[in-house]
Amino acid sequence: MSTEPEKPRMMKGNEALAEAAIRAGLQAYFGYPITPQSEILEYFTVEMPKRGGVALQAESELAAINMVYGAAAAGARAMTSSSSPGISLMQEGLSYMASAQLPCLVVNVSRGGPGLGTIQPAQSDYFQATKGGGHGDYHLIVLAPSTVQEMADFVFDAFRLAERYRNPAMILADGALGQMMEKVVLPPEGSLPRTEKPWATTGKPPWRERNYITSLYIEPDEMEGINLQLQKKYAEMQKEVRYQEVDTDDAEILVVAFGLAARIAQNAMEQARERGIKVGLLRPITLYPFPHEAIGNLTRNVVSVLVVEMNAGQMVEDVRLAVNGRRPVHFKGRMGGVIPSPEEVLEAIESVAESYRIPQE
Amino acid sequence: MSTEPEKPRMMKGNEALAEAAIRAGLQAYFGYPITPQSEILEYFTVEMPKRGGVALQAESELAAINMVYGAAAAGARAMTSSSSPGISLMQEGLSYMASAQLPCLVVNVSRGGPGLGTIQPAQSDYFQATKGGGHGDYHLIVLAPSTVQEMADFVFDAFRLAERYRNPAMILADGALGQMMEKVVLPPEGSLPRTEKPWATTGKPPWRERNYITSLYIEPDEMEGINLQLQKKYAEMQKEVRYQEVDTDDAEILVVAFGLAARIAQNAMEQARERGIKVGLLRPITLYPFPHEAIGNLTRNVVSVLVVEMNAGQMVEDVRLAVNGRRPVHFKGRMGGVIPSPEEVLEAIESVAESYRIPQE
Amino acid sequence: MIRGTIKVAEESCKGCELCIGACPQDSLGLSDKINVKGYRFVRLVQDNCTGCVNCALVCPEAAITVYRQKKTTVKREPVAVGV
Amino acid sequence: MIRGTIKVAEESCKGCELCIGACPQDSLGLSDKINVKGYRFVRLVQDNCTGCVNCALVCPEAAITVYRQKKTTVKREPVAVGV
Amino acid sequence: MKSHEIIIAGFGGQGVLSMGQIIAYAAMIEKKEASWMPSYGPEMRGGTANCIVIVSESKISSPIVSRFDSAIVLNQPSMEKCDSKVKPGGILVYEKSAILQPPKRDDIEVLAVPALQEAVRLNKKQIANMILLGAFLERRPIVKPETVIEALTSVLPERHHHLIPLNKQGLLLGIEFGYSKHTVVA
Amino acid sequence: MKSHEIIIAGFGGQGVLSMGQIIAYAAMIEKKEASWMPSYGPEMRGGTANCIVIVSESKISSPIVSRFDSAIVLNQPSMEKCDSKVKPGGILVYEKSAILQPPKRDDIEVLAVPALQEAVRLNKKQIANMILLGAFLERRPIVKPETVIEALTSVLPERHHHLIPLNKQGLLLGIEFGYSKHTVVA
Amino acid sequence: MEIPVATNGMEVVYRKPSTLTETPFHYCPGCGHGVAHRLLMEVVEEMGIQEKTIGVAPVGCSVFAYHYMNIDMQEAAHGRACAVATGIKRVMPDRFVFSYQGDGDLAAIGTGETIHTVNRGENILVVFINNAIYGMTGGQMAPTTLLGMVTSTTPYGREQPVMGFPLKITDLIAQLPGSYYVTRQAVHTPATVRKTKKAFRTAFEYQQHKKGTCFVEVVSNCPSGWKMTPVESNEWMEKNMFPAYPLGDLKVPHPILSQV
Amino acid sequence: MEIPVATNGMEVVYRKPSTLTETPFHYCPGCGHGVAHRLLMEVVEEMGIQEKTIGVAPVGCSVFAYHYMNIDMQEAAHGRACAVATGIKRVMPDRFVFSYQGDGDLAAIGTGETIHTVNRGENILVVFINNAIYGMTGGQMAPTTLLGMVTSTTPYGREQPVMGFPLKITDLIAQLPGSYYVTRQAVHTPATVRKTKKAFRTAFEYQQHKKGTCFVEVVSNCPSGWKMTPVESNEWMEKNMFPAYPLGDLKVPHPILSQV
Ligand SMILES: Cc1ncc(C[n+]2csc(CCOP(=O)(O)OP(=O)(O)O)c2C)c(N)n1
Ligand SMILES: Cc1ncc(C[n+]2csc(CCOP(=O)(O)OP(=O)(O)O)c2C)c(N)n1
Ligand code: SF4
Ligand code: SF4
Ligand code: SF4
Ligand code: SF4
Ligand code: SF4
Ligand code: SF4
Ligand SMILES: [Mg+2]
Ligand SMILES: [Mg+2]
Repeated sequence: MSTEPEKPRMMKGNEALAEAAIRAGLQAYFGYPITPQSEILEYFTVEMPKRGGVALQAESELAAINMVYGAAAAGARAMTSSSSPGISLMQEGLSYMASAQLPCLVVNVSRGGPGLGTIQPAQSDYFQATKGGGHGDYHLIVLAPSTVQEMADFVFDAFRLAERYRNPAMILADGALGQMMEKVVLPPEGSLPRTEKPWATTGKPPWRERNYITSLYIEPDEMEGINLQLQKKYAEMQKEVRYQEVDTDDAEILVVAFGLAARIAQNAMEQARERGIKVGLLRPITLYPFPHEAIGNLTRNVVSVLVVEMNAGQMVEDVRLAVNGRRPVHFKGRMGGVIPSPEEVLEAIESVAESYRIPQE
Repeated sequence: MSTEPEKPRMMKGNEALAEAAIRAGLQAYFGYPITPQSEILEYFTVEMPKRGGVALQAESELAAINMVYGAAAAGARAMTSSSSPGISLMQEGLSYMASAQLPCLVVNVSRGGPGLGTIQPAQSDYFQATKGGGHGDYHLIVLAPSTVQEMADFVFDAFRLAERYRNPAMILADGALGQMMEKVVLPPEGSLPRTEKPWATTGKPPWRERNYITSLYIEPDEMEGINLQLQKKYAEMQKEVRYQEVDTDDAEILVVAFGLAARIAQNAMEQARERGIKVGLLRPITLYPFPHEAIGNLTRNVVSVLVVEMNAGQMVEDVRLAVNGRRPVHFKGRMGGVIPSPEEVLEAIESVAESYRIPQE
Repeated sequence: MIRGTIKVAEESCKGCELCIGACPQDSLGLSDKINVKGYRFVRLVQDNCTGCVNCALVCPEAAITVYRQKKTTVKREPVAVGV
Repeated sequence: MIRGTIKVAEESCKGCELCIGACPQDSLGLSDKINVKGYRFVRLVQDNCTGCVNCALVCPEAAITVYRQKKTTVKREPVAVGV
Repeated sequence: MKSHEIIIAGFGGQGVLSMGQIIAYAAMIEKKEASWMPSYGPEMRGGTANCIVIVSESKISSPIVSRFDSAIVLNQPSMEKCDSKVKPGGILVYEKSAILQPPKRDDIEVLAVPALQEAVRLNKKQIANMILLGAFLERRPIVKPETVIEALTSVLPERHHHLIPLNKQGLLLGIEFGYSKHTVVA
Repeated sequence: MKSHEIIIAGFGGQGVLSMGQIIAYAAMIEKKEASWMPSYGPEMRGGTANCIVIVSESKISSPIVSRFDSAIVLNQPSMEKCDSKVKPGGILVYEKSAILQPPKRDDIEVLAVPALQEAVRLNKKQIANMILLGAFLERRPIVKPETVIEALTSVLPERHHHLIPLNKQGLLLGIEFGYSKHTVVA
Repeated sequence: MEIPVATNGMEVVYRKPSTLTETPFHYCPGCGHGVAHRLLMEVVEEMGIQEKTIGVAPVGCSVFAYHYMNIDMQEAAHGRACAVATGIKRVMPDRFVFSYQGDGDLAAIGTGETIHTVNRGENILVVFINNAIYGMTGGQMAPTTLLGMVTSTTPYGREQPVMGFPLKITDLIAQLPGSYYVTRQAVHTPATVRKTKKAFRTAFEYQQHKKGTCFVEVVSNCPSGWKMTPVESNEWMEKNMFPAYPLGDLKVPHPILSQV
Repeated sequence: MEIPVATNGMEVVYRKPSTLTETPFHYCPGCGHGVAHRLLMEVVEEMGIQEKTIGVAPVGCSVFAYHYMNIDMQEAAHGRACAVATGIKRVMPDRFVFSYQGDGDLAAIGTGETIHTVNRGENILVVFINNAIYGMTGGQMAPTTLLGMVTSTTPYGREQPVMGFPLKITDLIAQLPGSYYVTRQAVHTPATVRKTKKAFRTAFEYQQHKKGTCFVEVVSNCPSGWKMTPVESNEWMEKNMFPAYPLGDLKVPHPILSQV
């Protein structure tokens, strides 16, 4: 642990994320290979043995998430990563962890679906991540990076939030963010303090009652109690909402986009501004909690909203809920691993502008 | 096959559903025990051997859904059933089937979650069922019965729609509907004609190209093509939307509820009307496609909307999207297997009425 | 003959009768009374228990405590006996 | 010696050289040309092929068709030969 | 009677679930609406069992309710659970031999039926639940005794149909008992 | 230069991906923004490989684009894919020995570099890609040659650092070639 | 007849171990789960490792094991107890970790996790309660259900062409290089109870010495699922289960290796 | 030197079977998948069962098998090919059904489905391509990866305490009563190719006679994953893989039973 300030490096998103996790004090990683995120597992198998942590290639994603369950419930900082089909296999496990209130990190470097789909980047797991693809009323904390730098930084945020709220956190990235190299300044090792976990199953000493981790409450009243507790927690979490605003002050059209799509949208926005269309961008960073209020407030000042996603229209529902009918909400999406070009987003902006005849200066 | 009209019987919801499936020409059932729906599997193991169909207890829900995949892709009318945690395990398989466009029926006799939860009835798998708990942009056709009669009838509808649109269909019931006995008149055997399935993998005869079933389209453009096809199909499906309206003509408060909750809400509504509160009920029967338009239209005439669910508030999002800010939307929910009483729903209605000071005649 | 006796936690007993069959002395039988859980519980029916622990070994409810006359010579840990 | 020959589907060949090692006659070698996939494909380098099918058996691309002088006596199915 | 809500509770094996089914069937035969909802709690067999039966003139909303017009109770643990859930003015019928502590409520009708004793006396232990049912139906005539007999044909598997006369006997005994006690309102 | 978008494509093993990385590293050293995006298509090794490199003065939006300012092409299949994707006024640099059908576009600059031949002549096959890179950078000075040399230290694993002088030689050769051909605009 | 119980001059020679909580078991009368629980906890008490033991409960009748065992425990998803135990052991290698699983949990839905955990030689104890049925969900066929056996999903008796063969998973486990000690025991008689307890103890001792996976199958009854009285169920078990699942060690270390 | 190819007076003694499509394989040069594909399709051609054969492709390098095999096929989710094949076979018992799976697909994520399918004696052919690595995802450890073998997730060589032992799943399969014919073959020499084809044919014949599950393991190479030339990879395979996975039959029916 040198005290020199970190030099910027060129790193793949997947590797930056893995290295950041080690620096965030990760104790155990369990995962199964799947494109486009196998580098995460590979990075850990190289580094963890040297740095005193556990890296285990599980026999499946199902095994991996349940190993994370075991390790997390024993108090360790633990994580797994996968891509869309593998994340689907983890839904039961995630529901269990949410119910048992276990902090952990799950990374979805997602790809185009449904089914085996394609290995190209997509954002079509938004619903799964934010609404709960598993059964029951639960939510993951969901962070959506848009740069390699954020791939690294958000690992710290994810663990911090996960442990603060005793809730699984997800980083929802996409294949492009995982595979690409960009400049990154890695957060320093050891900068994320360990959390006290008095609930963890570490072996029952004589001076405390036994700890047990469960998600089974056979009496409906008790189970409702757990649910009320969860809902209360989710309500509290709303204060952790994070988003980025670009040029929203004078915006007449508000573009909402997350992750990679937000970068493309920003490029389009810049081009649109050059053409005199007053566009602003809101990029949700936490997808859950979702910046409902921020969007709600902003939309009071804009004429119209455009949501850009790499899917058939998922986050747009949350935006519509936030806007609540006050302004028209438009959608531009590409699917199945196709990344929209800034130009086509620009076109979408222009056609929105046109339909509301915003005078182009 | 007698020609006499069917006599009403007292049957458990699970058994009525299973018997109806056999009458609907089910060729293969694959399932794994889980409360509160094991009777479905048990019924088939008793009846299918006698009636020439396949009933196999799979080694897991994962195996079951993939057996359904195989059988459905070979052209058979096939189904599985489970309850919440088991359905979570099927999410990858469902995403595959949706992508490969395979018709089948999946029954979720759901229970309180998240996690192992409780075995009591709940509606907290609404998001999973309607938004797609698996990865990628896809939808299941989702039917929500509210009586034992509908448990039987909707099997026919589900297969009809599944085969018409080459899409998996789900019946989303709950433990109470599965376990309770009520009067049911079973639909006659053989009344659902077989669908031509020229795409099925039945062995390649010399006179046609080989058929193959896949969900892999490695080129993003191709995968987007598949997605466009799916989206087009979902758009077409909107015409299949079904719902029930009760006393909506003069309603000032519109209650929206599905399944068991709708029955309870109706009871509350009747009590409210006795007290002079003009309440109407809209019960979505298809949860996907969702009756957005019907709700949108109705809300023009009401003062306010109340959504009642046995969860923390899931369908209420779709109702809000339908209402789009025109009217306030309130929510009353119980969680974790607790069934709301008509009285507490009545209370919720009254408090909504009060806040808008609807004169009580 | 070594003298022993047993105590049955009557509210834990479920009347499964496994201890009855396991007792080499036929010392055990079901009571005519039922406990709050609705089970006829087990009790000694003869005064010939040797404290052999067989009944306790097979009891699924851990409902039986076994006592035995102290031997003055050998000392043993209470629980490890005979198992 | 039986006379045989082979034809290589040049665009299918990936130059893996497995056939070269499998040929008992050393009849095969890589061409200096490359096909559109960028591989140096295989061709006969000696005129001593016996049509033993070894090369075809090990070819992962099913790129080799083997011919053999007709025997006048025995008749056999074209494909089943030797396998 | 608009709607009548009954809970029947006891140990598994006491015929609790089938008593409920018989009422529901009989109601169906009488063209009433009926629902039957078993408890499917966590308890393994050997624990308690119960079912909720609702009989109504009109469509039944929730098949699960938490307050009942009537309760038929066959063991002590169930008594503790059901006792307080009977609506004021309702009835609680119970198996006398199984209950150590009878309920102390004075706003409901309480009827202790020595059904097991009667059944044992007749050397037909299995008709105890029919005796209870008869007594209950005499006090709350939700369905007619004739229809109950008819319903038995549907509930009992074919191979047990020879037991119908026996069950009928039990039912009548219960009715008689219920009638004779109709003044005993606790 | 606001932003420069490059695609480099060839067979796996030709050093396609590392060429891209070197440019990105060099850009970073020069405090520019850079992104490098490998293709991670379905093709197994032995198939084609490519990467997209973007170098920019300001933050880079999409790391994947479909039209390029420059293309460096190392085999025929890639030529067919890349050729049409170069923006008018852009440049296409290619390995001469690998290409049977040179592009016929007249709205872009086309530079055929006999890099392999030169490398073989020097008996150092592995520097072919540095020759290509040098030629390209001479025509499009996105990063400085000095920085490229510096970048090599980061891209090459320690055990290959002794190869840096060799790579430098290749780079310079390429620069020379690019310079000598700077009039040859197709 | 009421026999007076006088304990003066007597010492306790058997009592419920302190490592069991006061909560009464919810198991059906005569169910072997209770005995297995008690034995496991007796060993934990006797070895003095309560503080260092972490258990994993399955989904199955023993889902509530954590209500009874007075140690730190985790409730795993159905079939995943071995994966959960792996997660625990990897981050706390000095703890005694065990999973406790039924036949449905371990040998149906959890087959993959079971095999791979053992094949990795994960240094844990796997307790496998084989009652040839799904007790918790009401008596459906288990992977270990015998041919011809009637269950609620094999109403005509299990037939191989439809529902396959009984799966002798313990035999497979014994084949795997990662397993160190594999044994099949029962808990229905004083003698078998003694042996099973010994097996648990041996397994924990091997774990202490990091020998790899120890696997103890307990062939057990399910009076409710089998629809028998407890006494009948044990008789039926001896007659029908033991021939298919013979008791005894399937894999024991060479005497020299086993000097722990 | 250009050798002229004259075929007059000659007959074709080996050609690509008509049951393979025109689409060229996407496999790396020298990869055994191509040979295995061809042999399977030769058998289908020779037995004249193209019309009655339904194949199941896995997720793995052979995910696109349906582009090459000119028969009706289904692409299964990763690890679920055996379950999918079961679904097909149950509704079309007179069809020839096979699954074709890699070691990751069959022996890691699909372990449960594989074991249970075989244990049911599902009347299908399972083709298992064991190349001791995850080819498709770029060379990660497979369950069958040898101890000491370097892969992208065992960068220091596979060590048992971390990543467990190589899983000899075929040995387990042979133990199961549901398997009828279990054999381990290779496809790298003319002799092994002939034997493997024979094995496929035998398996299909047993299937015709409803004998239960036939399981053919093909020990194969992965030049890319192993980072070797094709020729080197075959040498390495003989030297390192065959001792761990010896070729030959693991289970053959009694001669009398095998009279199909
Ligand atoms: C994913 C999932 N599938 C199914 C179930 C339902 N379930 C609960 S326990 C159980 C099987 C119990 O059998 P076993 O493991 O043999 O334990 P036993 O009850 O016999 O001790 C099943 C299928 C579940 N809870 N979760
Ligand atoms: C659920 C899921 N997990 C992981 C993957 C990624 N994946 C694709 S192929 C594969 C393994 C391939 O290895 P193997 O089965 O040995 O086949 P090979 O490529 O070696 O022929 C994996 C892990 C996936 N597609 N789906
Ligand atoms: S201790 Fe022995 S003798 Fe005494 S009651 Fe128990 S089994 Fe019988
Ligand atoms: S073994 Fe235990 S539970 Fe069973 S009867 Fe005897 S004391 Fe009671
Ligand atoms: S057929 Fe035989 S002799 Fe002829 S080239 Fe092939 S391997 Fe050589
Ligand atoms: S074996 Fe086939 S692919 Fe390989 S070099 Fe020979 S002909 Fe070409
Ligand atoms: S159902 Fe069977 S396994 Fe479960 S507690 Fe009862 S007897 Fe034991
Ligand atoms: S990666 Fe390996 S298994 Fe896959 S095609 Fe290439 S050589 Fe074959
Ligand atoms: Mg069991
Ligand atoms: Mg492999």
